[in-house]
Order: sequence, then C-alpha cells, then structure tokens
Amino acid sequence: MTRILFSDKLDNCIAKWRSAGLTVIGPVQGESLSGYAAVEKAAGFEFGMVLPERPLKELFFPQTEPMLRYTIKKNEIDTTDFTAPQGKRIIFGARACDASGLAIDDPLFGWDYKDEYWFQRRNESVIVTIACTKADDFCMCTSLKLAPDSTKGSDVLLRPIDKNRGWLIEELTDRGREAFAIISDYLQESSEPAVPTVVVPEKFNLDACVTWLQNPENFDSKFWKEISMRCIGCASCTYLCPTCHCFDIQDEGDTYSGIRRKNWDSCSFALFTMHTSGHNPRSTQSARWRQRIMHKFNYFPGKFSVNSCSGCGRCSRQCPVDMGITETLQEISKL
Amino acid sequence: MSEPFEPKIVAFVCTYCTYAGADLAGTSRLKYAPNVRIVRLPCTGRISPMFILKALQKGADGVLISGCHPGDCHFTHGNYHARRRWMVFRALLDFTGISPERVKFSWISAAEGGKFADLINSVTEEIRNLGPFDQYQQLIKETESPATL
Amino acid sequence: MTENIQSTQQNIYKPAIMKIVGRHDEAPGVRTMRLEFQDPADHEQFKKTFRTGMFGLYGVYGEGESTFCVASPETRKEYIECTFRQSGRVTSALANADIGDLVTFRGPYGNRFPIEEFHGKNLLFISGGIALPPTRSVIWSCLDQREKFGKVTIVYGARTVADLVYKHELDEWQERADVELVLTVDPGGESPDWKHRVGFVPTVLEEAAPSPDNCIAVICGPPIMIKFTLISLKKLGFDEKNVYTTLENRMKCGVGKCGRCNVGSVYVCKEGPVFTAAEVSRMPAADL
Amino acid sequence: MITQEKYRTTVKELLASGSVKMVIGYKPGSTPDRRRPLFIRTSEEADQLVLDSTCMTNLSGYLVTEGLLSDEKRVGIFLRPEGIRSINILAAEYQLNIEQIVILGFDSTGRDVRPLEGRNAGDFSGLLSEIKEKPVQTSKEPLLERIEKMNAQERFDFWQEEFSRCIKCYACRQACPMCYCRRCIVDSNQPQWINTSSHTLGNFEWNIVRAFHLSGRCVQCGNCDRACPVNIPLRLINQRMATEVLDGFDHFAGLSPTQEPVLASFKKDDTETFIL
Repeated sequence: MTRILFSDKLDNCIAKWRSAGLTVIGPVQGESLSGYAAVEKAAGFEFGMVLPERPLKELFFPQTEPMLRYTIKKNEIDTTDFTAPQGKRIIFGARACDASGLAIDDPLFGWDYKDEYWFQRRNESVIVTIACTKADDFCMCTSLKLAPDSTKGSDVLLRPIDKNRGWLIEELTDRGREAFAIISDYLQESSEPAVPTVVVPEKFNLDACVTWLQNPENFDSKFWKEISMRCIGCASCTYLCPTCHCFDIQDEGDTYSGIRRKNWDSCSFALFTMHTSGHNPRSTQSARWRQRIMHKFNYFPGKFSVNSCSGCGRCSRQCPVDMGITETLQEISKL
Repeated sequence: MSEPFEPKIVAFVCTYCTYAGADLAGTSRLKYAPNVRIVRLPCTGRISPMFILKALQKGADGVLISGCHPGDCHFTHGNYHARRRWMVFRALLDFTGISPERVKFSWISAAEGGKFADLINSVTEEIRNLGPFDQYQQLIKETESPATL
Repeated sequence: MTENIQSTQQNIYKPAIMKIVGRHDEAPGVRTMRLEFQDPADHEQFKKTFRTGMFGLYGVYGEGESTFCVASPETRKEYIECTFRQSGRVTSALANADIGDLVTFRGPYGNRFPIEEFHGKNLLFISGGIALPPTRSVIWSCLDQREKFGKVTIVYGARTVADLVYKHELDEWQERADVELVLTVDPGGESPDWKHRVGFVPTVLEEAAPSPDNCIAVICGPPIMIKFTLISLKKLGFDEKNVYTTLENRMKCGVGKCGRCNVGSVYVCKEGPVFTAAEVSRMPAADL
Repeated sequence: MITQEKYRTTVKELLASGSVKMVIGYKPGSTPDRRRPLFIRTSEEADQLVLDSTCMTNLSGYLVTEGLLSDEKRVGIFLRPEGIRSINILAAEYQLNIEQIVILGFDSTGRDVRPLEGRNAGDFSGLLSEIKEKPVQTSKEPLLERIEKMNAQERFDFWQEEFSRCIKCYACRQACPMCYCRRCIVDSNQPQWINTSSHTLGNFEWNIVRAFHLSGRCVQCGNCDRACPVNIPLRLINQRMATEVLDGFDHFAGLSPTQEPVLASFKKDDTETFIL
C-alpha cells in the first residue's frame, strides 16, 4: 500500500502548506514562457509540459542577486550583507533532471567555502519531484545514467497515476516527510499502480565519451573546431542549464554608495577568461566549447565524482544554431 | 505631498552655442528654474544616446539636449548627425514607452540667452506637470542601487 | 541528499576594509601599495592563514575587485603589500586612491610555496617584468631567515630599464654578499648607463648557468616567458619537481565557485596559484 | 527538391573549380523541423546540403568570423534576400570585401523554395529595390498594432513585462549578423554605461541600446527573435525602427554594398519638427 495524493485535493494541500508558512512553487506556463513560479491555487500549475523552459536552478541561484550594500563616508566604509530571502518553500512538480541539477551543484557551492546564498535556499526548500510520463526528442537523462524518476536531489518523488488523477508518494528525506505530514489528512492509502515512466532512449554511450575526453591527446583534437564551428558564442545553453554555476561579481553604484551583485556569467563569452594583459587562455569559441564539455564530463566528475549534466536537454532545445551537449557527445561516441 | 514637485532635469549642451547661450542668460541676469543640471560637451555630435539613458538611470525626471542651430555647428555638421540620431532615438524611446515629453531637444545659439531662460522655464514647467518619472524610478529602486542625482 | 547541508552565517564574499598606509611608484603605471587592516579580527584571521604564495582580491567599492598576489612575505604580516599595473577599471580606481583612503581586501586565498621544504637548499628565482611581486614574496620569506637556505640567485628581467619594479630592493639585493642578482633587459630596452645584461630572460639564464644540484627554482612571468624559461631550465638539468611557478588567471570569487580560473581540471584559485612545473606540464597547454 | 538538387550540383562545381574555398549552407537538424548551419568544403559535405522553406537562419554573420576572409579567397553562402541585404551592410561598413562573397540566393513562399538569379551582390540590386517598394509582408503584425495603440505608460509596462524575462544571455547579439563589435558596449566598463546585471533596469537598458545600434541597419532577418530563449518579441522593435528610418530618411537598409549608413550621414533638410 502506498499513499496517494489525488489531484482534486491539491488545492487543499496548497492551502495547508501556505498556512504552514510555505511558499508553494511549481511549473507554470506564462504567456510566452514557462518556468517555476509561486502559485496560490492548483489551477496555476501546468503539469502537462515536458519540462519548463526555465531551469529550477534560478530559484536557488538567481540570474542577479545583491550581495552587499556599501556606503562610503570620509574614512569610513559601511557594508551591509544581503542574505538570501528567508522563508520555507515547497517546489511541487519539479522534474527529476532539474532536481538532480541541484544535487550536482551542492558540492561545488560547498567545498571549503560555503556559499550561503545557495545553501540558505537549499535548506529552506522541499523538492517534490514528479516522475516524467512524457519526453521529447531532446530529453537525455537516461544517457547520463539518470532516469525520468531519478530521486537525486529530491525530497519526495511522486509517480502519476492513470488519467492525471493524482500521484503515488515516495518520501525520500526527513524534510520531505515533514512537508507531507502537514497534508497527511488529504492523503489516501491505495494500491493503485503508477503510470509507467516514459522511456527515454539512450542517445550516446557516456562511458565511451568520458574515456575519450579523459585522454589528454584528444584535448587538441580537430574535433573541437569542427563541432563548434557554428557556435555563435551566446550563453543561452549555459544560462538555461540546470547545473551551470559560473558567475560574475559586479558593482553598481558610485563612490559613495551602491551594491555588489552576483550575476550569471558564462564560459561561452570571450571576455570570461580574458586577462588584463589581453592574453586570453580560451581565445577561440572551440576552446570555450571544449571547456564546457570537458568541465561537465571530465573535470567536474574528477573533483566531485558526478557529471555536471542532468540530461534535461535544454541546451540543445534552445540553441539558436541547433548545437548542444547531445550532438557533441553523440559525435564523440562515433569517434 | 504638500511641497510642489521639483523635477530633476539633466541638460546636455554643446559648449559653442547653448552653453554660451546659458552664459549670456546668466550675465544678463535672467532668472530661470534651478532644476536643470547642465553637462557641457564639445558638440551635439558628441552627445551619445547613452548619455540620455545614463541620466535616466541616475534618476532624472527629464532630459534636455541642446546645441547650435543647423548650419552653425563649430565642427560644420556635428549637429546634423546628431539630429538624425535623436530623431531615431526619440522614436525608439517612444515605442518602448518613455514619453517624448520627457526628452526634449532644442537649438539655442550663443546669442539666445533669453530663449535659453524661457526654454528652461517651460521645460521645467512641463516636466513638473508630468510629475516624477515614477515608472523608471521604480526600476531603479528594484536594482537596490541608489540613484544619486 | 539534502539533509546534511549545513548553513553557515558567514558571507564569503564580504571583504575586509584596508587603509592605504604607503604608496610607491615602481615603473610607469605600476604601483605598490601597503595596506593595513582596519578590523583587528580580520588582521588576526590574516595572520593565522597567510602564507607566502597566496593571493587576494583587492577592491574598490563601486568599481569591483581585482586579483593579484600578496607581494609581502609571510615573515611580515603586519601589513599587506601589493603591486599592480594600472590597466582596467579596478586598478585605475586603486591607483587613484591616496594614502589614508580605504580599499577592500578579500583573502588570502589559494595555496602556498612549501618554504620549509626549501630549507638547506640553493634557491634560484627567475622573474620577468611585473611578475616580480609574487617572486619577491618568496625572496623575502627566505632572506628574512637567510641562514636556513643555501646559495640564493635572482634572475630578473624586464622589457626596458624603466619597467623594472622594486628598484630600491634590487639595489639592496645587489649590495648583499649572500645574494647573487642577475639583471637583464630585453634588447633595445637598455638605457645609456645600463651596466647589467641585455637579453631575454631564458637566454640570460642559460648564460648564468646555475647548477641544478640541490636547487629549487621559482619562476614567475608572462606566459610566454614561463614557456621558454621552462625549456631552458630543462636544458640546465632541473627536475620539473623542483621548479615552482605561479599561475595568475582571471578570477572573480577566489573561492572555487565562479568557474573562470579553471585550467583543465584545476581551479587555480583553490589548488593554485603555486604549482610545480611537473603539475603545469600535466595541464592542457592551450588553456594556459 | 529541384532547387536543392540544383544547388548541390552548383556547390560541387564551385568547390571543384576552386572558385570558392567554402560554402556556408544548411543541413538537417536534430529534429525534422530544424536546420543547422553547414560549412561545405568537400563534395561529400555538399551532399548534406538541405534547402527548403525551413532554412530560416541568416547565415551572413559567419562571414565575419575572425580569419575566414583574410586569405582573400572567396566564400559561397546561401542567403535569402534579407541575408543579401546583411552582407551589403557589412560591406558598406567595411567588415568584408563583397568581391569575396559568392551568393547562392533563395527565397520561399509557403513550402516552395526557389533560387534567386545572380551570384554577386550587384546582381540583386533590382530585386532589393523591388522589395523596398513592394514589401512582401503587407499584413501588420497584430501585436505591433496593439502596441501602437497603447499610450506611453501602457507601452512602458508592456516592454517591462517582456524585458523582465531577459536573462542577458546575449543570444540576440550573437545571432545578429550586424553585431560584430569585438567589444560590445555592454561589455565596456570604463565607463559602465549600462547595467550588466539582469534586473529589469539592466534588461531595459540593454534592449534599448541593442535596438538603437541596429536602427537603420537591421534587415529583419529574425535571427535575434528566433534565438531569444525567453521569447521576447525583439522583431517588433526592429520592425518599428526600420519603418522609422524608411519613413524618415527613405532609408532601406542594405540596398547596396555602397549605401551610406543612415546614422552616419545626413541631409541638411532632415526633418526637425521635434526640435524646440
């Protein structure tokens, strides 16, 4: 017997969570863009899409975020910290790839120095993932050894039952159990089976790719130039990536007062690594694309024992010139 | 608000004509509204649309741009180039919702001290009537960074 | 899983406030500043953690932060000295700051030179142009406890005579009997009264031919100089393990998050900036 | 299909005769409705060439890739009329030597794709003048009409809403053939003219500046609009500005490789009704 949350009870659950002080966030279809956003009613959710266009990452690592405010008087500098907004949140209906993305970035934001902007939000968020029953041509979680019902990064996993009537509940962490204890009145015991998760075909052989990437000889392979020739060097792949975490620190203001912000930045930009002297370690687009692939599948796993890719496929889906990780790794598999 | 609203206006002027005109207004002891902060530039051709945006970014309620009459440019045709640029930029601002009422353009020669004083007064009055540029200042507020004009 | 994530209260991006207590112009556009901590707690923290080789992010609020090494040695922790070339937004603001003005410092970050391992050994310092500051930190760390080391040789070159930095200290080293200083400028960069060598650093190094026996080499300079100096050192018989260098990449966070200093799998800000030539040779050369 | 086959043969001939070193075209993309840029250097690569109505991307931006044209060899490129206008502008702004470009022109109506006569930029001047006089797209975009009916405040709010989604990935800039600056104004920081942060003010400033820098230069190929990952209707601003320069200065961007850039030239009798 498993417990079920029926869709028609979702409004009650949302109300309950909200009165318990949780902000309820989930997939929302905006007028021209989908993403994760706060809702008040279940009707605000859109569970039908394969996955929201904007990644879950931005709720933990926003595109721009104030860090410090400074005020300068004569011989005196006052600084005040901005902290990440306080308040518990429940993210209801995350995709497994988005949730895994958070878990992938945890070690990076936490090694030696802890980024409190990230962890404050991580600690206050409950991630409720819904297993996918739908995929498109770009989904590739299985190729990354994850799955449409992967539990990585999630506190609760929900499996849809027939006709979108509700979800089977699989509590994974204490935080998840706590959040679902709040709504336990609305849950029912049942033996109804879950709808099988979607079959996402494997697109490339990850192990073979990683072996190829790890071979130092291939660093200078002509392959990199060929594959990235049409890359235009924008940052849509990195910004929409659920795991890309690079950022810039920028001051806004003048000599007397202003704020320091943390903004998304991307390895696709030429200026990202440009030295003051004019020397640029990654001066060509091919070097930058190589860095992105190497970082995700060679360097990052070398440090944190996990690939920095969760297989959401947004990079390929959104690329203005139809590039992406899938194509690159598929081509590497062929080499 | 009991106090009447005092708009902040930034004027970008060319040094050869309008600035000299402003000087003349001063030496002629003409009185005009104190709301305008003047930024002197070598030529209207040097006035980049970035300047207008920067002024708004710093919290201006209105912007005035002024230079030599056509044909009078110290650099022969800086103001002709500027005129085209403004025309296009003005249309762009209009299209994106910044009312052209807030961004004014004028020609004032070195001899037109009186016109300068009148213009400043009328522009100040018009922008005072429009009220503070709340929409833009709301954006500035959202950045958390202080506007310091 | 998320349970074991601990929140910390400290903002790792918040810098310490420093007062400029001294300035010195080294070369056209190159300036050294001496900074003192304003908050004793920050100073204590610095004293506890700073070791020669580490770097910091120096900043001016409103302009941003810029990364360069701490040019003062671990034997002198009462202040921080830094030397920089005025070139961008932040360094211009730093250059415009006067004695008594406040600037910011975040750090010290990165790894260090294993100076205890150098005890009893001969030392060879090779440096080019504006890259003397990181070497200088090691030089003074050693000279301040001179008895612990063998022969000390310093090879330093710059494009022109005017571009040599720390001229007063060069004079001091020149005078010392226990230091051998080899100065050089690039061909064409000499002044009429230049009494030292003329030639590129690797060439001059090969001419000076220091013995690799029981010797540690520390090199620092522009990427192109490092490349050719490493070749020369190899020719002279130096083992890659005994050659140290520092990599100075563009950085923003300094704490291994922002991602721009990576060379291959290495986060220069955390695993560097000090590397042995053996470690550098394992990095992808194209990304240096 | 016939056009595609004919062009495959043409490309092979051009490469075989050595008259071009490369042809930039299209090949199938990751899904049936997608096309991706293709760089053809060999006859085998030419076999991958696809040409149909879904080949929308204006490829001319690739011509200013660093080093591509510096050996003075010729390069072939598949272009729609807007693409031809783009390279005219690039030539007029001294970004490329028009003599080095071999144009393989095409256009489409519905699903039909047809070749355009000519190989050199000059061959298309008649066609472009015709397009200027008789714009193909007669029906106005409903959204544009809606915006034009708004008052200033409503328009401001409309664009705030749109720009608020911007993430500053600069896909619009990178996709645009006209945005070839080595250092974009948004990347210059001395002074920092516009906010680099992606808050609403920074987004607004960026989009205004981008649109202004393209005024009188945009050919409305739609690259930016298609590239935008957050679906901001950038084409509307560009269209509006194109109308503005056409009405104001009779300027149709990219009419010829020697056309004077509209904002770098002037007429003494330019309109100045707005000047006090």
